[in-house]
Amino acid sequence: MINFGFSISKPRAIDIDRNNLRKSSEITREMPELQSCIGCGSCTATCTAGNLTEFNFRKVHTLVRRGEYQGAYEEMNKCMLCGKCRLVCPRGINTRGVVMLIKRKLGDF
Amino acid sequence: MKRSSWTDYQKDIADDNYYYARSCIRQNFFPGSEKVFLDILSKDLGRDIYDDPLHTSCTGIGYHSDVVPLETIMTVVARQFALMSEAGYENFTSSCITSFGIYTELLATWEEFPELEERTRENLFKATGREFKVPKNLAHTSDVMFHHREEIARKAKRKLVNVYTGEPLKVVEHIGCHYAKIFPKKGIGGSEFPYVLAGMVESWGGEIVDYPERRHCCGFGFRNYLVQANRGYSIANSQRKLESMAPYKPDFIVCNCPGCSMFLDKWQYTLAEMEGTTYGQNGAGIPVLTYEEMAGLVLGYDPWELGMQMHQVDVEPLLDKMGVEYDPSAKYLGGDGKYIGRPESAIVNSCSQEVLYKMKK
Amino acid sequence: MGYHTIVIGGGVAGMQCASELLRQGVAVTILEKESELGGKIRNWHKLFPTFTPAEEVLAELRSRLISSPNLAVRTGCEAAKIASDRVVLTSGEVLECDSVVVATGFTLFDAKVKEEYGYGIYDNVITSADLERMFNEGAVRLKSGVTPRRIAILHCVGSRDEKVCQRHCSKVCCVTGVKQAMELKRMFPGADIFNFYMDIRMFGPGYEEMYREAQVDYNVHFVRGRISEVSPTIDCRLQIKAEDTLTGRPLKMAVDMLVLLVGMKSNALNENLVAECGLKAQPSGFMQPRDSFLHNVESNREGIFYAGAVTAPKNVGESMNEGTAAARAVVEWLAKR
Amino acid sequence: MEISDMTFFASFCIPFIAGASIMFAVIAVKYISWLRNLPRKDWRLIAKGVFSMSTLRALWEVVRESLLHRRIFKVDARLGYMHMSLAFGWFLLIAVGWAETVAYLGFQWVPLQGHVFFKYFVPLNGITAHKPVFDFAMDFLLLFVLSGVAMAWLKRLRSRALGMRKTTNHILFDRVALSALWFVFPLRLLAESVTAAIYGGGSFLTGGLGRLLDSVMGEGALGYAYEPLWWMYSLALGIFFVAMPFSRYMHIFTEIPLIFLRHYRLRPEAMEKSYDNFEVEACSRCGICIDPCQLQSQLGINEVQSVYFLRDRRYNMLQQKIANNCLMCGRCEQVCPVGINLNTLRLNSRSSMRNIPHEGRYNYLRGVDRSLGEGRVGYFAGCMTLLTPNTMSSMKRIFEAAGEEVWWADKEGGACCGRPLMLSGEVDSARKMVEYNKSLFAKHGITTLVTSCPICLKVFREEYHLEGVEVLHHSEYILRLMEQGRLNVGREQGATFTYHDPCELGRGSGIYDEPRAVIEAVGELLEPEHTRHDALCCGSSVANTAISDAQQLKIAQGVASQLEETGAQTIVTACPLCKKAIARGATRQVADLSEIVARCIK
Repeated sequence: MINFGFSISKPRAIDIDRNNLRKSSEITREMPELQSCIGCGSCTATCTAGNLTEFNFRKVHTLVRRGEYQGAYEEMNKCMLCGKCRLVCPRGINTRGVVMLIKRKLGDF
Repeated sequence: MKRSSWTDYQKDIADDNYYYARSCIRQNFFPGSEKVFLDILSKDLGRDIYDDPLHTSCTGIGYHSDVVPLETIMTVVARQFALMSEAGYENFTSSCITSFGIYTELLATWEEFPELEERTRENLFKATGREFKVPKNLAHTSDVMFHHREEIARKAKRKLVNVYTGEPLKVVEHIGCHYAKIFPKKGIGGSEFPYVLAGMVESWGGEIVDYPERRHCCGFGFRNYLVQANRGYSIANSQRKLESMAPYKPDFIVCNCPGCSMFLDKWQYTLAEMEGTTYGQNGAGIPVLTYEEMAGLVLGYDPWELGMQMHQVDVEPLLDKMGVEYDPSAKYLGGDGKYIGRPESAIVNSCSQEVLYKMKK
Repeated sequence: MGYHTIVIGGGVAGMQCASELLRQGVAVTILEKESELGGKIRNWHKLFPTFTPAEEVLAELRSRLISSPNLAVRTGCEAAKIASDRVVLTSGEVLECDSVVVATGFTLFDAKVKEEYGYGIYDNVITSADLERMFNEGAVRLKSGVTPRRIAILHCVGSRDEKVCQRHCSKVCCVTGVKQAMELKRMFPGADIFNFYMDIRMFGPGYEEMYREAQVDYNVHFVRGRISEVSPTIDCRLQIKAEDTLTGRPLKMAVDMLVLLVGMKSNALNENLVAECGLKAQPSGFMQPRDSFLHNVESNREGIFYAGAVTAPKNVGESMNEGTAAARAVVEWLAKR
Repeated sequence: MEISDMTFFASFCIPFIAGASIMFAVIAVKYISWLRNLPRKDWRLIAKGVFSMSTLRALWEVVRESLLHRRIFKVDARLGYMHMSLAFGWFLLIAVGWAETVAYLGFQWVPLQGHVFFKYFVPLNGITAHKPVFDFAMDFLLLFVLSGVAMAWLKRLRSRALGMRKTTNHILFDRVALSALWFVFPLRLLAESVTAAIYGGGSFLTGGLGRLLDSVMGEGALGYAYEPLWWMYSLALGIFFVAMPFSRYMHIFTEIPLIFLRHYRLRPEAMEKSYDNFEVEACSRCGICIDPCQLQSQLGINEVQSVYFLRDRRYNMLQQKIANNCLMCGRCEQVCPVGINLNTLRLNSRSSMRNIPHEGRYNYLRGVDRSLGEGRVGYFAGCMTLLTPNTMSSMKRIFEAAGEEVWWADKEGGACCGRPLMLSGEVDSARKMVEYNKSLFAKHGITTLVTSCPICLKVFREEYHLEGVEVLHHSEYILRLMEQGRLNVGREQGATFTYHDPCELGRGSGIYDEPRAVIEAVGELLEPEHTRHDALCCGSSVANTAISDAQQLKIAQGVASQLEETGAQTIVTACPLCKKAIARGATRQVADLSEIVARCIK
């Protein structure tokens, strides 16, 4: 192989066809209310971890629902489970349950 | 072709008396193509086309790379138009898609902002003492070829057909971004479903492949290629297209943009050398043709006269399929008949998939 | 009273207006360009948010009109020129009257204009209207005859789009998209439905609840982002590209069917109303009522009234309300005159 | 006849002997393995406790609880009687039966079946003289037990008659054991009655029934029934004994060692350990824990209550969703007649399902300090309190009125206390938060830590081990300020309050009186129906990650309506989460304790 002094960029697009959606559909089946997220972002706005790090609960679970599991487990582990997000969620999503569920499905529990 | 929407996007293309503007990339990497275009127009079709030794680069690459300012390029373009007027022509045709985009963009700019045209006239006059008239008709050379496609079809020596199976050849057409994506009305078929190359292919017996990444850029992107560190981004775009078209098993790719022809051809070599992947059948690359070469083959020109030995991906498998007779030993002979040397073997041309697989392991 | 009003357009607004006028003793002539009354919902399957069959509503409207001796229905004819006391048909025939209600509704956006979505080019790109037709035919099938496994529904086709000169929101497409997703899901419980939306505008009662039901109980996927282009795949599916704006990542997938939620365009006849009849239109092309609050079923010309989607995108209920309101305004005006 | 010549064996005894042997063997194996696996620390506790007063106290509790079932009497007298009649009655039958043998035969070794089936062996060994006093006593005791059996049957049919809304839904194995147990005493009655009819003896019950049977069936038929009845009696006992160590009835014996171990201060912990087996198998599945559970009463969720949780855990079929679906309000623990540490066991079950945290997890907390102010008194509002800013501003007023210099630990947002993670079984991860907050407290040198969140309070007290720092809930702190005369509040004329005990504050930390004292200082306190130890949970407990928002709301509405029934103008609580939850379901004002104090400051 020849080294040309650069490497080929990896595609950034979410490719639904290439992603394995099994875990994602398991997650939405167990917690169907997660689908009702309207992306308002109040969870992240109130999140302690989200104010100290890049952690964005809404984004992580949305990516997970699209079958993008890479890094989701590590991200969810930034959550301290304090539950403020559950108190502010206008859609009544059991956010702490979602964190636990995603960790369980995608981590090494 | 199923879609007929291209008919909504028609443009006027002059039938004769063209002023020809060359392309920097094409004349360097595919010099045979420009020559054959002039030959086809003048000899096969009997049209008047003027290849003016005075004209220059349009400086579009510099412009898109932010090194040539707008005023400068406007003046350069004005000079080309002045040369055209001086030579007594009104129909401007450019070999380069970037240039075509530049001319189209500047004509539109001048129309919207007449004061800019005025200033350009002043600048041109101060710098060169010349004056210009905007062309009556502006077309890309592929538009011109499209315009004459039926006449070429009538004069064709062979068709875009696999001589062994009798099936039409499967052709991937790739349109340069600046052809119609900026001004959809200025391209035949518009920006979504351009018909300029598809029309030629269909008239000459081939079959167009419509694949998911058809609209995607070849990856040249000026700055993205010119800076070495960014080339990974450039090549990733070509790779995305090649991956998307490969399942359709195309016999060749045809482009109307010199940059695209070059990148789709040469990045195949690079991808093969970097990752061991090739996209054509039988483990080789997919040959990439300019539309001039495609027309030349149809009209019976000798492939080496068309300059097809300059390609990174060997075209011989395609020539065989089309039943083109050629002298394999003449491939690397110069115009004077002297041996000009041959490149080293490359994965994109010599290895079968099986070998690659082992190499990767 | 002995008055005679011409109602132009026999859709839900026109029919409701006519029935109300008849009830008040005004003789009515309905001009309808199609061969029968009913307008757009004639080809519609079910109405949101109650999933009431459109035919049920139409049947009731027809029955309100059926037995009146004061009613004349002229199908297959169009008005060329309108004044408060007479309507000239395109055939040249002149109809005398005491007032006119314009209930000409809207035109469906032609999805072919957004050619990047491949409507009319790829087999399984259809519009919401096509889908309703399929529902009415009782079967939603791909061109190949098989049932779709993955369907994308694209909102705002021909709405809120400067590129096609449709700046306005067509209002009903969001909820239609949700309704159609639910109907599709009922038909194909195993299928994946993806709604690509820009904003979800659930303006009516029960709409938001329906949206939520679609999300939670029907597992319809909602992706915020406009599909930018559609291409065919080697297995004759459609590859769509969009940005999942909530994750900030481009997204692509192959779907079996793409449904384009075509918006409401101002009626093509409106230009004629402006040019020939001295009526005013809004920049969106929809007719301009005299006042948006106090006189919203009246035109800028005395004796000419508006009802329904001729002035703005409206749902069926709103159009019918305007039919009633316009009838009342007509009666008041006639009495005052 | 000499006693040594007497016969104490008949073939029908075989099921009984076999059953009893298997039972004792299995129990022995279980206890030995559990004890062997006890951690060293627990053994030390046993060694320390065994020769102390603890043993005697344990013995007394065994009598009270294992035989008399005092705690069940507290729940419901009828239920208590039922359990007592079965346990104590059977015990007495054995004890008096033994005395009866002694009375007939003197102190002499008699095999076990000789005692149990004594009535059968009496005529066999030619004993003709009866001792009517014993006959009467044994009949009386049998009747006592039978009354319990009858009530048990009634409970199955109509649980409400015994004060239970819902009874345990048993698995098949338990049903077999249960049926065997139910048949033991009626069969004994029949066998002894028939024996009395043929050979005489028996008092009012067995004698009476014997005479009745004799008159109905005739002597011949009785003769045929005699042996089979004894067989069936023995068989019922045998089946019950075999089933016992594998069924709920394992509790009969297990409760006894559990009581002793508990008196030696053995407790379940954050991680599962061998001692847990004693607790788990001491559950009798009486189902008393079901009724207080609001998941059942409000939401109709079954199969998650402690009885089912313990059952599933015991049989190694515990599902995560069962372990997770619990509010950990502690209402079941409050009434458990065996005194099992239900919350801790639930927690360590969750913990056993947890992952091993990565070293760097929560490293983002490192070096973060967003605290404000200075003072020996630290105020940790708690995450949830940040969403009830009225509590924060009221505390600020209280601090100012008392002239207290305060260090605000998390006014601008801080790390979580760690308890929510612990409640979800992520004990190791929670340690990171504990360490972080401890170092923050140490850095600012506080001596008193006040918190408005009972969830934080509990973990600060139990897990933080803050040397030299007194941890107070704001209710305790406010009361102290008032008692010290540093905070003067006036009464609000005509103001009526009702108080909701937060689970973590009341049952969790034993703080019931302080908030009430504070409320009574500013107005009139009206107690709701369920209060103090029996207070309801607001439903929003962070311990539950399973129920939905709608379900939380339903529980909250139930609690709110019960609080509103008091007629009080204001519902007061002392937990931000409870406040948020109850406010969703209430039509009246809901306030934190600090708010009603702040507005009465003079």
